[in-house]
Amino acid sequence: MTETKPSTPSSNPTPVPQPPTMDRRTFIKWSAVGWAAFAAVIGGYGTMIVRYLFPNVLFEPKQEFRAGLPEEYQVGEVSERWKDAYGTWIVRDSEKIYALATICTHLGCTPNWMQNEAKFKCPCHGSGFYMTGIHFEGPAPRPLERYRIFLSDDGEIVVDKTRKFQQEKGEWSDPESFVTV
Amino acid sequence: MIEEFKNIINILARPYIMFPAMIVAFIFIFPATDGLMKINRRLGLYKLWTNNGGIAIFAFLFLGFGFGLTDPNFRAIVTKPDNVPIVGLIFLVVFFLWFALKQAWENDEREAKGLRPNEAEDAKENILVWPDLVYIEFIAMLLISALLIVWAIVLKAPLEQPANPTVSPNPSKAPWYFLGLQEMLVYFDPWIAGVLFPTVIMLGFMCIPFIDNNRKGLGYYSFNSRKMAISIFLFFWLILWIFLIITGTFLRGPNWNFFGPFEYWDVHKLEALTNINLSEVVYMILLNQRLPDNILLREIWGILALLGYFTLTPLILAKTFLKNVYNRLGPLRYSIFIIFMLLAASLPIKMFLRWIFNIKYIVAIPEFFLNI
Amino acid sequence: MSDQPNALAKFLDWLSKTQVAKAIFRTGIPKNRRQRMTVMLNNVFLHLHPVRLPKHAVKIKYTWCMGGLSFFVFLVLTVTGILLMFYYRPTVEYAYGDIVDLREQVPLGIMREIHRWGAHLMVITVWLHMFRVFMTGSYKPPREFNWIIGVVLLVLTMLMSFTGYLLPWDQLAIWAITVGSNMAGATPILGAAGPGSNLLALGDVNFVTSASDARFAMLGGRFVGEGALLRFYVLHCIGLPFIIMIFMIIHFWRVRKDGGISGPV
Amino acid sequence: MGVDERHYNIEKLNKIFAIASLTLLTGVGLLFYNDYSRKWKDYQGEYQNLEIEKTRVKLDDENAKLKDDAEFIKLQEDLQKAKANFADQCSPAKLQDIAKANEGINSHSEILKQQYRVIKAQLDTAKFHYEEIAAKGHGDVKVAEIRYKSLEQRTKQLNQRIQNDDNKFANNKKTIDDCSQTVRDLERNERALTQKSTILDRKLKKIDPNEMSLTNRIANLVRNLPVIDLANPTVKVQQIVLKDIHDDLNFMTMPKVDRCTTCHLGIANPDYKDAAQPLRTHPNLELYLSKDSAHPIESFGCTTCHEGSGRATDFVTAAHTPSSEKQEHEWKKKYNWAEQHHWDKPMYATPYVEAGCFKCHSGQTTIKGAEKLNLGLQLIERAGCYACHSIDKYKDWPKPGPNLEHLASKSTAEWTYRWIADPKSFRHNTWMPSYFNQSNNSDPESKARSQQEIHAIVHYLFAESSEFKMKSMPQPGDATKGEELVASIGCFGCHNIDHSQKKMTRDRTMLTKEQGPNLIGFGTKTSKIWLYEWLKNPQRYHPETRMPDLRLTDNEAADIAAFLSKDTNESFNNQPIAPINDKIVDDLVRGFLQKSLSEVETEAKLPKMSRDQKLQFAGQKLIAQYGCYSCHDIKGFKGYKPIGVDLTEEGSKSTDKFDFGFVKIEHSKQAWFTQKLRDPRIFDEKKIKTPDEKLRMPNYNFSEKEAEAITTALLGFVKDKPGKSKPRTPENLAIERGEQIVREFNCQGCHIIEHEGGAIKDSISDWLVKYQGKDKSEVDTIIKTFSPPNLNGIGKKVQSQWLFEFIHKPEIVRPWLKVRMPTYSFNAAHLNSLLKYFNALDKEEFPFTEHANTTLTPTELIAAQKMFSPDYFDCTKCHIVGNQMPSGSQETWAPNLALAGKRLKPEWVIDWIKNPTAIDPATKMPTFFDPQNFSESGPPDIFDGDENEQIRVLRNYIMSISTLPPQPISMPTATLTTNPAATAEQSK
Repeated sequence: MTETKPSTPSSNPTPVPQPPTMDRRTFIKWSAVGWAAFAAVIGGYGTMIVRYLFPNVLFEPKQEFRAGLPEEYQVGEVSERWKDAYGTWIVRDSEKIYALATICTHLGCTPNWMQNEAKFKCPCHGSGFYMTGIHFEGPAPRPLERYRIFLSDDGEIVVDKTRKFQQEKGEWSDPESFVTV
Repeated sequence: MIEEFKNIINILARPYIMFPAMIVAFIFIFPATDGLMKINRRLGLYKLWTNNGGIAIFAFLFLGFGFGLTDPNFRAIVTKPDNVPIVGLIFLVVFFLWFALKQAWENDEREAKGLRPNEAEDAKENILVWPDLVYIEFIAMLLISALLIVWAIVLKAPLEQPANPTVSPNPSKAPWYFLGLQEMLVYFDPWIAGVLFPTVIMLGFMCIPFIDNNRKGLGYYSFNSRKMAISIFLFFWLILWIFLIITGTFLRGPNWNFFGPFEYWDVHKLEALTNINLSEVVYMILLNQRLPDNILLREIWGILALLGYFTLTPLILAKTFLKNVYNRLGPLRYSIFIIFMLLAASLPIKMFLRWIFNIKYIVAIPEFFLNI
Repeated sequence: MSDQPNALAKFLDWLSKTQVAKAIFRTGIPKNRRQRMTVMLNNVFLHLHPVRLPKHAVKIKYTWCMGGLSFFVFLVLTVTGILLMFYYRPTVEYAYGDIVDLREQVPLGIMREIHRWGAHLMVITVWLHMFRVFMTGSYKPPREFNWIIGVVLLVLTMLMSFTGYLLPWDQLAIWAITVGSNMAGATPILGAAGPGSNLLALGDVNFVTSASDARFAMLGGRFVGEGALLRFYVLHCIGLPFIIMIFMIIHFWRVRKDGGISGPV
Repeated sequence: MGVDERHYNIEKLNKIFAIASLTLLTGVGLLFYNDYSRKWKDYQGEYQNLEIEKTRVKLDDENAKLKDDAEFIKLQEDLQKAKANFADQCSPAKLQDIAKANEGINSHSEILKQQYRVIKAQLDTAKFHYEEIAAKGHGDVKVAEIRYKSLEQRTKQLNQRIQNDDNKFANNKKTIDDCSQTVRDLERNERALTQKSTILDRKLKKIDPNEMSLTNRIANLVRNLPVIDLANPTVKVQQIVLKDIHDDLNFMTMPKVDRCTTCHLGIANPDYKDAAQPLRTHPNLELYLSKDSAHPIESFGCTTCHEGSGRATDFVTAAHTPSSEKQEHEWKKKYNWAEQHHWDKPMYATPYVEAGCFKCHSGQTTIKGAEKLNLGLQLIERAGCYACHSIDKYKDWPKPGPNLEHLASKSTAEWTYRWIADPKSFRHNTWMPSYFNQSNNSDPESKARSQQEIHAIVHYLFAESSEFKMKSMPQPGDATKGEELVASIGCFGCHNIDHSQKKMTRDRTMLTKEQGPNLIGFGTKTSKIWLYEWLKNPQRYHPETRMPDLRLTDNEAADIAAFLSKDTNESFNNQPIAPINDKIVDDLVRGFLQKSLSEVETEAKLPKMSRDQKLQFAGQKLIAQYGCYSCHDIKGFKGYKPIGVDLTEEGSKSTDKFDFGFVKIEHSKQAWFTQKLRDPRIFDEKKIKTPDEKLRMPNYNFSEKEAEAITTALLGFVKDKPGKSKPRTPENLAIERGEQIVREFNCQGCHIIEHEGGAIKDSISDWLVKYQGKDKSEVDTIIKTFSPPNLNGIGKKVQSQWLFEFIHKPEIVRPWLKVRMPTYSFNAAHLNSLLKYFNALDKEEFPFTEHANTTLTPTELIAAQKMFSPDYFDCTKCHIVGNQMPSGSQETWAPNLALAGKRLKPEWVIDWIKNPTAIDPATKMPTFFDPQNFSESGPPDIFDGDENEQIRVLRNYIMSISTLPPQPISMPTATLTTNPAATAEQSK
């Protein structure tokens, strides 16, 4: 690699039988092009591997479901339509619609909605929650959790169970935790 | 009587008691400076690293465990198959700590007398590897194989219920060697405890040979000639690594609440979530007004504090406490060293802030998931 | 009776002189100094060692044998791991049942226990090895680079253990991995729940979501499921061992090239 | 060499290295391009553009509509007014002050709430601590209690303060709200009115680049670029994973995965009815794909019905099947289409798409909406394919052909010879298929052999025919009377008389008229006396026949026999019969003998046989060979297995299992089936075969349409059963069984059941015109009165016990009807199935046990009689009561009310009186109670005009009318067996 060093020609007085073809600049050019291309190839491989790690389709069970139009829910109603299929209550109050998880925050049982008493009552240990999900009796340590809810392009309610909002963390004011109607 | 005693232990084991106590003890047991060394000498703590000291340490350990095993709660946690390695780890770490320091203090004494370390005496003589080394290695393999087999026979590998993504056990714990990180999650957001700190730990470890420019103590056990390096290392290794793992494994129960070693893991146990952010302290408690809407204005105090911590402290330290260190390391090494130190120190600092002032976050910008 | 050892010795002697034995073991039974030296040089496994060592380096007191044991436990894990692969299918449907079968009916299914406890043991021995290396100041020049390799190996060891933790596909496994992988989701910028993730967005289009962040790449899904199980399996059985092996080779090579085991100058 | 110890010129190497690197880089680039460029992405782009266009059009429409909407215009005016009012009434300055005050309260209470949270948390902990200490008894309970109590106190105080704040806040807010109430109400109304347009607008903003901000526009371009599309692309593979429907992977199954919607994006979107494929909407969204349909796409996917490779994202690998050769050429050109040899379930081609219904709906007799498949199945039933080819669905069905055990008493050997040789020449539309003179046996040699084969078969049939005793007729019979009887009593429910030689494609209604044979040529075929005996009791001659007993008197039977036997077929009678050729007969016999004997034995045995013996022997073998016994009962063939291939899973057979011979057709199942049905012997073409190796399937002369329908059904006979269409409840099973009986006995030939059938109406109107002198237009209005009753809703209407007895032994409900309900040879199981069926259809309890109380008090009786009388509703004007015929004309007559008590369900009578047109829109029954104005509709002078009471009493009265002496019903063979308690009660 002596040729690459700029000092070589002068420091080497004995004439070396060199092919007189390329001057230094073309040489550097070729080598630079080569290495640049090689670096690009390596970068391409890396990109390939990164892209490969992200599958195009997922086989995961659906965490998101469409819950119909907001008009399908009455004000003051706790809808049990999606309780069995998706573990979600959809509640509409005078201002907004929100989705409550049907998991008691005590030991994870499924509470029941008592229409007459207007409360959720957990059959396991008697925890009680208001329609808002706030706990008021029994051993439950915190309010029920709410799921992310939003309106789709065509105006339907979509509930996304991958994101939860906890009241005690002040997350219920998050605009994704309810839909205004 | 015994119940009272257990109760006291439970209380003593609480992080805000145990942790400071350990730090204080640590400072004297592993003196980092000559001054501390003198105190150590005066207290006779160095005697821990003699045969008698070893016996005392192990007697204490065994007695402690022996007593603990009479308690059902302690027994339940300690004998859980996946926790057994950690019990082993405690004994092994204590043993090897003692073993290393015993040799180190012996060498230090020889050095004080102007002698070369024991290893150097040995190294005068060369030995053919066949059969001596090969043979003991072979024997070690056999013993370790035997150990594994016996272990495998005695303890079944744990297998719980089939995976259920909808029912999370309480508490959900990471594998035990990551419990130190999980314990940090109590005080830091995941991006710090789970991403930043591991990265920093890794980089910090890799930097050790380049920061520590003390040429002494290569190839033999020693303490005195590199007490600063060893003390810092042991602080990380023993307190921030092993001790946090032990806490995470044995002392964290449902809802990640703290439970003393003799305490029943009651799911209903409540711990007051009274933590508040620095901004809330400043505005709501001190200034008695609402939080400003502007994020920058709201968090300016925390940001200033952080900036101060990472810029002013190194400067002040370089002029005061760590003058010698600065002189020895030079500016570049010192900067790297001090950044790692400050990052590391932020954990105990944050702990104390939490325990004393109920501080949750210094800077809290949930809008960008940025909480410090 | 007194003839017997003689006869045995004679037999061994004869055996070591047969063409087959000589073809395999170039040195013969190492009896003299030269042979004791050549046996170390000629055997591919033994040549990891030098021929001669200063006395302190042979002493357990100095080395604690932790490095060697880590390597040995790694070999045990490799062997038991390969055997376990014969009975284990990394799918959500089969994984748990296969583990139960290892416990219930597979001949010598205790292999799983050895593998699991071996894994724990390896983490411990690696840590103690690091502890010893630090205490003897062995990271100091000229061994800085090997210390770095060592740190990498330590991390890889824990990653091996972490990826293996998921495979039984029980509650312990998925929740431990869930807790562990949630941290990856908090990676700054690249994790959906990490600070600055909403900076990688253009207008209303968010590029870092729970289906396109660091955690997702690790799990192959938005939560610990089918994709994660397979990915962890592949990493555990092929990917990480491959990498760890390369680093181990460098590690051992550098031990020798950096002047053998450390000792007082 | 040289000082540098080098061989190569480094500069040259650098150059080569650069070239190599660049080559590799190009390769990597190509790799990315290859991965990225997919046809489906183009379709998705197309779809997105169309969506933008369509959404914009919709939005414009909606906005235009709003502009012209009077309500909306008024609302906006109101709103403006209200806003102006608001400014006037509620001095905004004052409101601003209040709002400001509220802000102050808010910040105050926020601090309080912060404190509250802290203290509440402490309280909870203290409470737990106190509980724990109190329970365990160690630690200082007192201290804990005091701490708990004091915290509680503080919490309460804080709470008080917060509530004070909240109240103040709420009051202030109310002041503001009250003022702006009208404005807010109006605004809400406005939102409701503009909601549609708002949604459309929002959608448009999301998809239309012209409506987007610049960054969004860039983002929309960037997100679909290679590699970056890992994050959040709009163009992506769509898939439906079906947890409950599994693909069979040989010995195991996997949930189905369908990616068809990756290209067929508009499939469930009603806006794409006219779009070009692949974006076009699926037809009939009410039945398919939409969420509320019977087949929502989320739970059925696509390939469950259509087949094909669901995981494919490419036109060719999806295994699309062209529906014609033209299309195939087109596809080859356009998509490079090729048959997928390694995918066993290609998509059903469009003409056969209904085949996919069968795998789930196999239990049903008719599958609503699948007309072609229904026709195919009905043709299979009528043609009796199941007799030679066993098909699971039809395993209980009777043999399709008549009994031949007493053939000699019915026909002559000559007639039988001519009939077998060419049945179509006797009856052009007969279901007896042709065996001879077909494509593989019409060469002279085969023809000569065929003639002798027929001789042998006929010989066997007549030799084995046993005696059938026939009495003499009471009178020779009057053909004219017979003709009228045939036209009036209902023969045309199952038969027709059709002399036209027209070849036509049968539809499903026509098939109900071909339940029995075309009634022509009987004079040639059989004797009058045989006809008489047959009509009197069909089961005596053919025990398994489905021909019912019409309860004909001797005279009636004689008249009909006379009428039928008048019709002869002279040209058929003139067909020559070839003489018996001993040489060929010998060959025949020799051939059969050699199958079990050696040549020497054969030659020894043959001369010993007489001609009759030879014919008898050959006949027996030939009947076995052609499988005549499959359709006909023939002596000596009991227990013989059907000769054809099992068709139960024919649709799942792979194409390579079909022998296409030398016939040049497309190698697909549907092509083979169609060809086989057109000409069953075609695949013998150009093959060298001995007579007994030849294909034997006879020719039914199916039309193209019929062949296609049967092919559809055959393609649907598949192995995989993804699930049953309906849950296997007893009710659904009863419906399936009932439908099957209804089909087997052709009930829908006369009655309308499940809104289908009743084709007899046409022949009845012919009868009305011809014999009753009505004119055509008149007939249309009265035809319903003279047709068999519509049985929709019968389960609700009549009592099961009565229905049971009625079907078993019909009694006269509508005396003016000429058409008769025949007596079928149903057994108890049949009857019970039918009753369960009718009840299940109407979701009625079965067996019906609960009876409403129908007793009447004396006052009620008087009231009821009043209403019944001509003064009020005049029931007897139309209704027969006992033996008393109505006063009105026959066209208006209605059923016998004396039967109501045991015939009708009391609840139904109430519904019926209340609003008869709701039950039967075409009824003649007047609506006495106007449903629009029900509470005013009844006579005011009875029960103070309480309509419900009136109806109830009238019902009770009707249920109690009985002028007929109670008739003992004899049920020797059949009783209701489903409910022993009910049976026991009856027998009392």
